[in-house]
Amino acid sequence: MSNQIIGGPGLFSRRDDSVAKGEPLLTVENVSLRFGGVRAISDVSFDIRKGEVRAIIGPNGAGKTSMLNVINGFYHPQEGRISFRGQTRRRMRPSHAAAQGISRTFQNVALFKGMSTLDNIMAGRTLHMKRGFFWQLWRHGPALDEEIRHRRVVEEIIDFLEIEAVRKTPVGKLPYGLQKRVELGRALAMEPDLLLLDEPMAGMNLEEKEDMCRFILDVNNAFGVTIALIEHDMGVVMDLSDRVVVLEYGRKIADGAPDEVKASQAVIDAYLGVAH
Amino acid sequence: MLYNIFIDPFVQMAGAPDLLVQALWDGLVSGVLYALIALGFVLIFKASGVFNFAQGIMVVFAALTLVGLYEKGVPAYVALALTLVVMFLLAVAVERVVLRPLVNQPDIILFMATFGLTYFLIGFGELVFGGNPKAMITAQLGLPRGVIDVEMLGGRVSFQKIDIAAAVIASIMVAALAVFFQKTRIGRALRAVADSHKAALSVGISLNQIWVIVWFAAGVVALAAGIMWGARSEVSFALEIVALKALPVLVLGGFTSVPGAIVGGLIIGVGEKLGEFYWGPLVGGGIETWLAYFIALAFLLFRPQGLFGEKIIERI
Amino acid sequence: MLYRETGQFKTSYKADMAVFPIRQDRIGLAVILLLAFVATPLFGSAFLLSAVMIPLLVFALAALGLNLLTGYTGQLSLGTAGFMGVGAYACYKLTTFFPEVNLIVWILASGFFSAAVGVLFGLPSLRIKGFYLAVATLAAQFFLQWCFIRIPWLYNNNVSGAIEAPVRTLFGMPITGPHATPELRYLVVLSIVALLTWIASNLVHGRVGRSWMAVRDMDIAAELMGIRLLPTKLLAFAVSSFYCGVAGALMVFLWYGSAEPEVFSISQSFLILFMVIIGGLGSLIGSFFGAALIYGLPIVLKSLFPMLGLSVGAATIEHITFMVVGAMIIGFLIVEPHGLASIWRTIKQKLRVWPFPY
Amino acid sequence: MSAAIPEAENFTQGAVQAPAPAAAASGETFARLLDLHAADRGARPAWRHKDRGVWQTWTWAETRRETRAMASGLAALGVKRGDSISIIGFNRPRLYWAVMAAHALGATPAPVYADAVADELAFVCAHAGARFAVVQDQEQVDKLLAVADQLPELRGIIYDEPRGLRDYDHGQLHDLDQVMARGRERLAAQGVGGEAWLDAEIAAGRGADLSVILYTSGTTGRSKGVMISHERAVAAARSTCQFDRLDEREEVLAYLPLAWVGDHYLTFAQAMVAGFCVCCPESADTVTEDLREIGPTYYFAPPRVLESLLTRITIRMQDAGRFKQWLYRRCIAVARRHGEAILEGRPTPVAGRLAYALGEALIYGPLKNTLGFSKIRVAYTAGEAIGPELFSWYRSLGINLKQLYGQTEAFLFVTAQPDGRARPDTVGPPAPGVDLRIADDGEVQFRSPGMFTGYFREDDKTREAMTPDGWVKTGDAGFFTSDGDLKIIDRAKDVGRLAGGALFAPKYIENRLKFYPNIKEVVAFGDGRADVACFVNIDLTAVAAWAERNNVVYASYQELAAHPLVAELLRQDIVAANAALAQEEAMAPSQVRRFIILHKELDPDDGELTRTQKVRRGFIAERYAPLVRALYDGSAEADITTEVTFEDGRKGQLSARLRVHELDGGQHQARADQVRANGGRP
Repeated sequence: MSNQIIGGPGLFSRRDDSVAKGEPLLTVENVSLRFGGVRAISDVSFDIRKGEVRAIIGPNGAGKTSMLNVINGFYHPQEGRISFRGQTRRRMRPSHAAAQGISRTFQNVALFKGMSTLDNIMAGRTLHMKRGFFWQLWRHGPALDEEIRHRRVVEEIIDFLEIEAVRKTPVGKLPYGLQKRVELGRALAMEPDLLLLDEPMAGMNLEEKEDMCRFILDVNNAFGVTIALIEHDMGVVMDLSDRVVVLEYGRKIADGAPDEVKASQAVIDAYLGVAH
Repeated sequence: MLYNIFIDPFVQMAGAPDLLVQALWDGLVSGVLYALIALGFVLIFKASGVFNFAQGIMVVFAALTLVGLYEKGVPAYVALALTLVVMFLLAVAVERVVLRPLVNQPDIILFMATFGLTYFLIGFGELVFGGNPKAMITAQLGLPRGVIDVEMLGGRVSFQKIDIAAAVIASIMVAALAVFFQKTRIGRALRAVADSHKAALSVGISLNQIWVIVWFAAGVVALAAGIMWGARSEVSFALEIVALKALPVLVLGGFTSVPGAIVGGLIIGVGEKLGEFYWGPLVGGGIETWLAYFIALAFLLFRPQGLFGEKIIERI
Repeated sequence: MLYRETGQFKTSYKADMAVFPIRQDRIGLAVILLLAFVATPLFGSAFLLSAVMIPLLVFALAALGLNLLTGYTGQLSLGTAGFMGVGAYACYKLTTFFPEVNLIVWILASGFFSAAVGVLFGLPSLRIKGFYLAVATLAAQFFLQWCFIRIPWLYNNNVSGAIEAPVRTLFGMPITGPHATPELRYLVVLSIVALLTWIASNLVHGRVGRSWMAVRDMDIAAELMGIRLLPTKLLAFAVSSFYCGVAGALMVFLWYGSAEPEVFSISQSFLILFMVIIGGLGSLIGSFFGAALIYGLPIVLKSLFPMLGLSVGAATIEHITFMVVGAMIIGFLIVEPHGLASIWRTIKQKLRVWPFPY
Repeated sequence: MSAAIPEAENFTQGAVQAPAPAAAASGETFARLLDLHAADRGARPAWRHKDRGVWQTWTWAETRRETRAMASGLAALGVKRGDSISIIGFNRPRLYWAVMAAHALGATPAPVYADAVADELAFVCAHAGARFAVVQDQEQVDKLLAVADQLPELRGIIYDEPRGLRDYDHGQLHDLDQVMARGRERLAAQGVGGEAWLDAEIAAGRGADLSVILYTSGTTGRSKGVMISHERAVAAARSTCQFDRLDEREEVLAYLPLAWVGDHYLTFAQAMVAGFCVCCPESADTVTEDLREIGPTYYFAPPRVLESLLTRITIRMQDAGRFKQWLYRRCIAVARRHGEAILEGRPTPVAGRLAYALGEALIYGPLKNTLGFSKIRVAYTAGEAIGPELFSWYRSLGINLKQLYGQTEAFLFVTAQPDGRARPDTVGPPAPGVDLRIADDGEVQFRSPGMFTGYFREDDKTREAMTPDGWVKTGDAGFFTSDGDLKIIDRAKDVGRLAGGALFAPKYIENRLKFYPNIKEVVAFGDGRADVACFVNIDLTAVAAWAERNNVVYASYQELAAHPLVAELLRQDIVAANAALAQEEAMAPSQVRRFIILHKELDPDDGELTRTQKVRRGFIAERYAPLVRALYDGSAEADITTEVTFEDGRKGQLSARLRVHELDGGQHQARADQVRANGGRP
């Protein structure tokens, strides 16, 4: 079993099956978000089905990132409802969203610069670590055993993402492409049910993009993680995603399978409208 | 107990309005000084993004230099001029030795550097002029002294002339700064820097020059504050602590707003005076030392961006 | 160069996650401990022990505490001395109430009082950050110092307004008061500092430390990963203040012997902050370096002038020290913003890859 | 990773089953050796693999258990005595265990180079008649599936890393984990596949059975399957283990292609005989660190590895501070003077010893430590001639580096240098038990304990390779030096004559040139020609570093190679080399007169090099015919268009106009004199 894929026992044992594959895992209903006078999102509704790869696209400033922020509770919409695994909520703290199984990566890498690759991904396990403060004081014994249990999982992820060579390197020293990969690893370490990727391939060269695509697909079908991603590279979006929702100026202008969306006049206008 | 806290003080205020006025006035005056110190912070923070912890010391240092020079037999006005020169040299030195090498370092690092500056100035000042408190040369500088007593509200309220002078000078200074910022080329450059460094260069002034200028300006403000303060109490490094009061002032006013600094200063000044005067006795007095920070703290919890700062939207 | 890592491979995660994975480091540590626990008390002069080592350790402990908060969790604090004071006064009250309980118990217990106070003043850290937070800690600093002056109960209404360390014994030997031998005092301080340092290293190398650093490096990301900010920050405040509290208690009872409120003034807070900065934010060993430098420097200067045959007044030396410390802080920030610890790391790295430059 | 791999602390877990009585057997087999080790040193580490961040370790007992599980599982899939099994992948314990499992069942493993392109793979597997293939990962599976139609005999593919394979059709595809799980069940049960059954299978093994089919790298034409029998393999390995006093305490790093005889010999055969521990690196790009962590006691590296290592060291040292550089130079100088003498226990002045000791503390020790060489007791290099400078550089640091001359047909060892008498220019006396003779045409011929039993399914070729009286032709030309060491000059068939009648040994010349760090590859021409001319590949690492220091700007390999200054750089090297050649009567006429710097690196993917990086001269000669012509028709430059294969297998056209560089006679005559002045060293 020395080469057990991630997804076997150990990792993702926590997978929640309250929602069947293909059922909506997360639904966004008539969400509107304002900053002072500025309308970032107005009355957007869509859903993300369990096990799918859902792309959110749109010109710059269309409110894509804001939408992710709303989904994982970092922004609180003024109107509208969001239900995840059937539980409806109006506002919740990001940490709760995380606890419920929503994890994400960021448009411009948000790693913990002061830590090594390993520690960054270990930090992603925090949610699953139970040993209390007083065990931590002692470290040796139960706390360390727990650390080791989680280290195993993390090593699976490191192996999966092929970043063995930089395991102990401070992430600050890593090239951009690798940092993105580490960040994905950190998000995976949370064993999410829903994984939000904010422009996972921004600023990557072709090769890195191909790798990242492979990883995303593997994550999706090897562990059945539902993925919602924002991406500018249309080619990538069309290859990766099962369904696409298109935003423009905070409004939803299209929603459906990649080809439908590509065909939609509104989308074409939107993209011709802005230089891309 | 509750009565003592929530009712009694106000009864007192109503009972003896003259005392209230007196307290208010005293508060306003120290407020003016806080404002002057805070002003120095704001100038520097606006232009170079440096949170200048040394501002308080610069106040003392300026005053000390002035008095020190005078004691060494330099005529008052010459001493004043010389002090200005010293402050300018200080500004240049700071730019050369501290800011230039540390450019592009994280704010916290620059903040720490100004700590270092503080220590250095303390040591230096005391080494040159001795550590023991000095009296400010108010008369020699032709500043008014004595008291104006006004009969009002069934009591006598006394206004120190020097305090009035302080208020006047302070307001002149603020006005001057306002003009400087609005009208002059350099002033515009400074404001440009606050937004973006490139903008400043486009105005045709190098960043380093700008730093020197603001630090000098801050130095001048400091000197003014120093004189006022020295005139009221005495010139010694005990002032350093008082200078820390600028922090709550800035919190109230926001780090980049000149009017904020003034309003904040006055609020803090008045606030702590009233607090000391009416509530202090309940807990044995001396609450001036910390009341300002608590006021600021309380304020922060409701308006983290300060009085005049605009709402912060966190982005990721 | 001194390192010989070839063949030191890890066959278990336990070994791989050890705090000192390299054998040569373990040996070095053992040597240092030996020197500290055996050689120093045996051969150290009374002056060295009570005027150099004890203060150094006390400051190191305080710096370590502050480092946990500022260096590891990124929460700037200017109230260190205040929290140290809480520890000192708590210990004083406790040991005067219950003289029969061993002082060491109370010294450690007093840490919990300052921890509690620390948490209280840490509460605002949820909403406010950076310089703004400094205000909160300044509030603590001044308020607490005010309490030490204005609440006579704290110093049992001594006319002097100071607290005096009563004579307490350990195994029948006095560890406080005039008759306490420097060796014993030193050993007690050393043991406590060593213990707490070990615990601190346990914390920072585990889950707790990681969440602290996560909050420091990128609090938003940390929160989105399920690290709850408030509890994490408060924990940091608690632990940090605990350390400062114990340091305060040690300072009064095993070093000064007695203390006025002045001891816990804002300038003390700054001093410790400098130790942390110069030592290196986010480094345990750095705290020791910083303490050694900032506290050691004046001693060196004091002894330096006579050596140079200059007769200089104590005051002057005081002033010069101020200048030097100030200049040094600026110098360090320019040369190595990450402090002595980082220099230490660089040296170590150079030794490991010797003769190669990288 | 859980159950299978114990953490270090519970090394000794697991009872050691008593092995089947070896008496029953005739001749030694590796399968029985495994049983013996499990019995004798069951608790000692046998295999390590840096996996999941730590060195997972298996004791001999555990290795035996794992292997038996695999064997029984494979048997369940239908592996039978006499089957051959392809083994494809990088160095992974479980691939080596597959070899052992095959042995247990009396099947024959036929390892294949992991980086072989699909059709090479197809040829080897088909030729070996593999019925099963145990492969590392998706990459190999894909390659096999791509050529499945050419492999009618292939019944099943067993993969080690399931990553990315879950959606494949598992009709013929098996996960090694499941295979082994199945095996464990069967072992637990009675009857076929049970412990007893397996012991019987092992006992049934004969020493004369095939232990492995090793495919030659095929310097010329298609590669051939060299058959090695158990008893001969064991005999060869045993004799060499005694020769170097290798025992169970050795640690070795398995980082060379496991299909190559060298790796199979050192990390499998010798390990199985001596019972020492073999460590597999985490991945290709961590080998350097892994080497450093493990610190092998017994090490093998082809000259090119040592060469690129030294180049890297030199480059890194150039970035060091002035003092360090000075110290480094001084210490290395001292080592040059006394190092080898001290290593070989020859008398050395006390001052020299002291200086050396100092150097050891300051430079050699740390250097060996950072390279991971601190614990090396015996190190070999072979496969190519090694530069004298290079060779003695390593030895002077106190690394006991020696040369051996070997062949797949001999199961490696033909000659080997004993401790204390290693020479850079010879390959030492015959290895223990090896008979050696030089034929009239100068070809080296041998008879050895490990001698192959023939080429698989190619008796005619076998006959070609052997003399009627049973000696093996090496195909190499060489002669014995006065002190009885063998000296190889070239492939026998490549040794030609210049038009002038002088001897022309291309490889010899090429190696001479390759000793210069700036030169990566050389192809020399001259057979039947008036004089010698050659193609040159620049060494990118070295030349790029040089370019940086002399701020020569370039956008591509091609551009750098074409740069006039680079040409000048190489010219100087070649002039120096000529000067050295001029020293030797036999070689003086073959000084290089003209050279062309090739615009691309010679590449195995283009068939220009063999998998073991040997130049295929004939192939190159016709591929670059226009250039060869240009070398001799006096033209100043020539155009060339070649097809190249990119990393991802796509093909493309690459064309360039290359200059022909002349070397005038006078100049290097002068150099030659100067060289003679400074004692023959270039």
